[in-house]
Amino acid sequence: MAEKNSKYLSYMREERLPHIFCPGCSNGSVMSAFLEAMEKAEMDFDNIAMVSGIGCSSRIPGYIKCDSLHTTHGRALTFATGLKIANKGLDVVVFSGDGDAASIGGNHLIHAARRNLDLTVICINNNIYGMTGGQVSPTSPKGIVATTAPYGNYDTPFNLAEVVAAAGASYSARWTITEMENLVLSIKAALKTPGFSFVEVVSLCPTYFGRKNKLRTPTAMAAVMRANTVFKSAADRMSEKELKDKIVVGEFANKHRDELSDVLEKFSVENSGDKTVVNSAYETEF
Amino acid sequence: MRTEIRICGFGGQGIILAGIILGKAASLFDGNEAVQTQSYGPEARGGASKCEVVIDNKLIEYPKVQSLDVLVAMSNEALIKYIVDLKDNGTLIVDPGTTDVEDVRDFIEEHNIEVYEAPATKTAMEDIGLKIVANIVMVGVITKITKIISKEAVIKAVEDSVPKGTEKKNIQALEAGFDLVE
Amino acid sequence: MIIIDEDLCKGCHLCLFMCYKNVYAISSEINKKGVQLPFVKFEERCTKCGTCEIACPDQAIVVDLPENWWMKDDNDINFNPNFTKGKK
Amino acid sequence: MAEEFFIQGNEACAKGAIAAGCRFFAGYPITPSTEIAETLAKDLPKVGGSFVQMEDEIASMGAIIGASWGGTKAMTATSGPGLSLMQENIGYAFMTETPLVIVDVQRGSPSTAQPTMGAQGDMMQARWGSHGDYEPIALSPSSVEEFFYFTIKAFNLAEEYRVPVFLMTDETMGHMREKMHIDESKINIVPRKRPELTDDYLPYKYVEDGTTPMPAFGDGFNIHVTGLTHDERGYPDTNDPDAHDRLVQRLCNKVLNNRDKISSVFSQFCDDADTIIISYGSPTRAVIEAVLKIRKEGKKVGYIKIDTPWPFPEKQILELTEGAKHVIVVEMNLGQMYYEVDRLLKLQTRVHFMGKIGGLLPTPDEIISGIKRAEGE
Repeated sequence: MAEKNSKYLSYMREERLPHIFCPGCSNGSVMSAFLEAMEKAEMDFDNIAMVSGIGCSSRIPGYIKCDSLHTTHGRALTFATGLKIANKGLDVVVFSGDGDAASIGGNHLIHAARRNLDLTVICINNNIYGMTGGQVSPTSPKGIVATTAPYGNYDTPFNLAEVVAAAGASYSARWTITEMENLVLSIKAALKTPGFSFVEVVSLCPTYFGRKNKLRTPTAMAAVMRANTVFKSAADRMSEKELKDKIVVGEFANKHRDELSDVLEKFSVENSGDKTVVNSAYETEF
Repeated sequence: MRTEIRICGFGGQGIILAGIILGKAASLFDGNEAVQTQSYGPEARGGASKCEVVIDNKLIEYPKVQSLDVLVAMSNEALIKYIVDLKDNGTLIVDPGTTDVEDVRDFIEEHNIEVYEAPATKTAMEDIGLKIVANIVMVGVITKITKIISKEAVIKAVEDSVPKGTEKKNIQALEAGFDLVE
Repeated sequence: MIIIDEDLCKGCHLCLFMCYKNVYAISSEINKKGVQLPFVKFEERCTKCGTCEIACPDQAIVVDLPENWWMKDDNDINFNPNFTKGKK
Repeated sequence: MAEEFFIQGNEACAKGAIAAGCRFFAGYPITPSTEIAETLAKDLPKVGGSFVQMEDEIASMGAIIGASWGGTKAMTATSGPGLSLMQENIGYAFMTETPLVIVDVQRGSPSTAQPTMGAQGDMMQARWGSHGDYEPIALSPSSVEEFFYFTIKAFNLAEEYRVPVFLMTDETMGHMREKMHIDESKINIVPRKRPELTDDYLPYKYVEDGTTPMPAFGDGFNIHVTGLTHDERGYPDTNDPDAHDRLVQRLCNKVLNNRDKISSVFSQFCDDADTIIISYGSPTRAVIEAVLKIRKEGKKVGYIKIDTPWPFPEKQILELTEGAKHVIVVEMNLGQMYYEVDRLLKLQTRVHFMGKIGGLLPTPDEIISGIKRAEGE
């Protein structure tokens, strides 16, 4: 006999539900996928700290019953860097949107990947600014209509997963929300990877992306997304022309590199022995 | 008694370290007070750089130079640029190998400046075999001429300030500086 | 056994889209929130893969006992390209 | 145990931070504050702490807020241009009541201006730099030794009131070397208060004096920290006007209600003085020299050194200047704290302004002629 309530609700701040996301918004799906992946990776939920910036997706940590830091626009990764280094034992997960991670926080994203600090970043890429009402984002595909691109977007979008892989992250992958099973397994892999791991989830914003671009329902959007999805192994054999408007999914990086908090700990141990600084602010003697 | 010293020269001569040694000797090892300030930025390297030390036996309030008692010049450009603040009857110490006092002869005569010539760079190269210790030779010269810091203090300050393993060479340079002037 | 929480459902119908076996259908009635709720029409087709449970953005679906291969404890990550084709 | 050093102001600040329990520093190189980062990069690993050089000042500020919530005392150091970049996150730190220390070694401004020269042009940036209403605490040292002790004091105030604390100093102080005498018995460290996890635990509980103990991430409090207007549980509550009013008033009042306890001044010769000079930071050194000199001429001049520009020590200044006919504000800008003094004293005393920009300290002689000019008017 099944429980009446979804098992995911037990990880959530139930008193705050239903959440503010529009019907069909993928943020909720990614939240469930994360929780499922966390269970699969056998993570200690009490040990998870979440950090987010500003935007729809950045509200996710507010619904999950763990320590959560809802920060300023684009800066989530900087806060996460401080948090993780101050307490290496925490499993720090960053939820971010495409505007947050790629636009205002683009510099922080590549530098966090370069440092390779053990963070798990889940970037919900809905190709649009949702919270401010549907403006183009740095990942908006060419030609789409948005409130600040009334004649169609003329900019070339960022390929986030590849940017992060090139910047040196240990793990980088992209999935769409129609790839739920792969997404869960990928987040699980990201959580288990020591080092900077990045999962880009191409997702749905039916309210601002869909309505402007003649995809009136979440299911219509999802159907187009599924039709345009190409596996990386297949994409590698396709021409640039064939790949136009396609979403390439798969893993872009999965390698082992030195992790920053380990390196810092090594310095500290070499210079000071076993002095721990976890929660040192509460101490009077050093 | 408040004494204000300015050491100036070309970037890379170790002007700043010389000032720090004087300040350390006076404050930590002689028990007086000292404040050291310096010029920062582009001119600290490659241009005329300066370092100023104020030494007093009582608490120093104003940290900067007001009327210079001693000017130590290790490059001609710096000598011309910085001599203007030297007070009447002040002391000028120059390295004749790198400066030309004739360029400031008018100022020296007008203000009745006492001039000492100490070939620090030459001494460093010939006696010690290391050009870079010219600044330490100059510290020895300054100690000897001005007598505002004690020999013991300056030796301790040099040992405390120079990189580990170079103490012996630097003390040699300092001693050479003591012997350079009467 | 599939349960849909009517209080949490916002009526996006992604469950219909995500379900590989077309278990769901849309109700013709509109509830108090103005939502056309999905309902389980062909429960016998359900393979208990749990995809709808995860995909539901509003945590409104509960499916008991996961049975599909990918829900099992399996540490080898082997992404399945066939998912992209959609098993209808 | 007492120790003596002959070191730079910036190095003294780094030593003070370590003595105060700072175990995390994130920064970005900027003249004239860089020696603080350099010293801490070397010294923090020796006490088990961490130093990270971030990609910019925005990131540095974010990282120290994160580290503070991670349960360590954290600090950053910068100069004017960097402080401008940090402002958004400084506002976040006020809103989320995050204790941390920001050192601003001021330089000639606006813009890039004079990286290697001293100035006091950021005083209002520390006060009003971020958006919205908040009450900062700022300390201004005027000697290398004070720089050390004020850094410790800054950490203590930050922990006690759960606010970011500014250390407003300048190039002169940062790069000046002088004797520093440290007496360990004089060092007092305020640790962070640990909250108790009860069933009705509220991380942002409304309390009269405004400060609730701060939990650390990972301690099981499941706290949500947000820069949005939040209720006592920490959850966003952005549409309730009363919730916002209550929150922001409390954040301001926790400093304002303790203003007399936090703020401090040092003064001399004010009892009989006709003229009182008010200054803070490095120009104080010239002021004291000038006052000592002019008093020998028989003139009744006193001085007040403001140790805490923010919150502005209103009570102390009002009391000390009661009998004075002239008050002169000396600072290295074109008038910032002057307006604050003028606002406070204009009904009872004539307030004069003596500012100097260009990077050099005002000289004692300039101040003496300033006093004579003011008294002659």
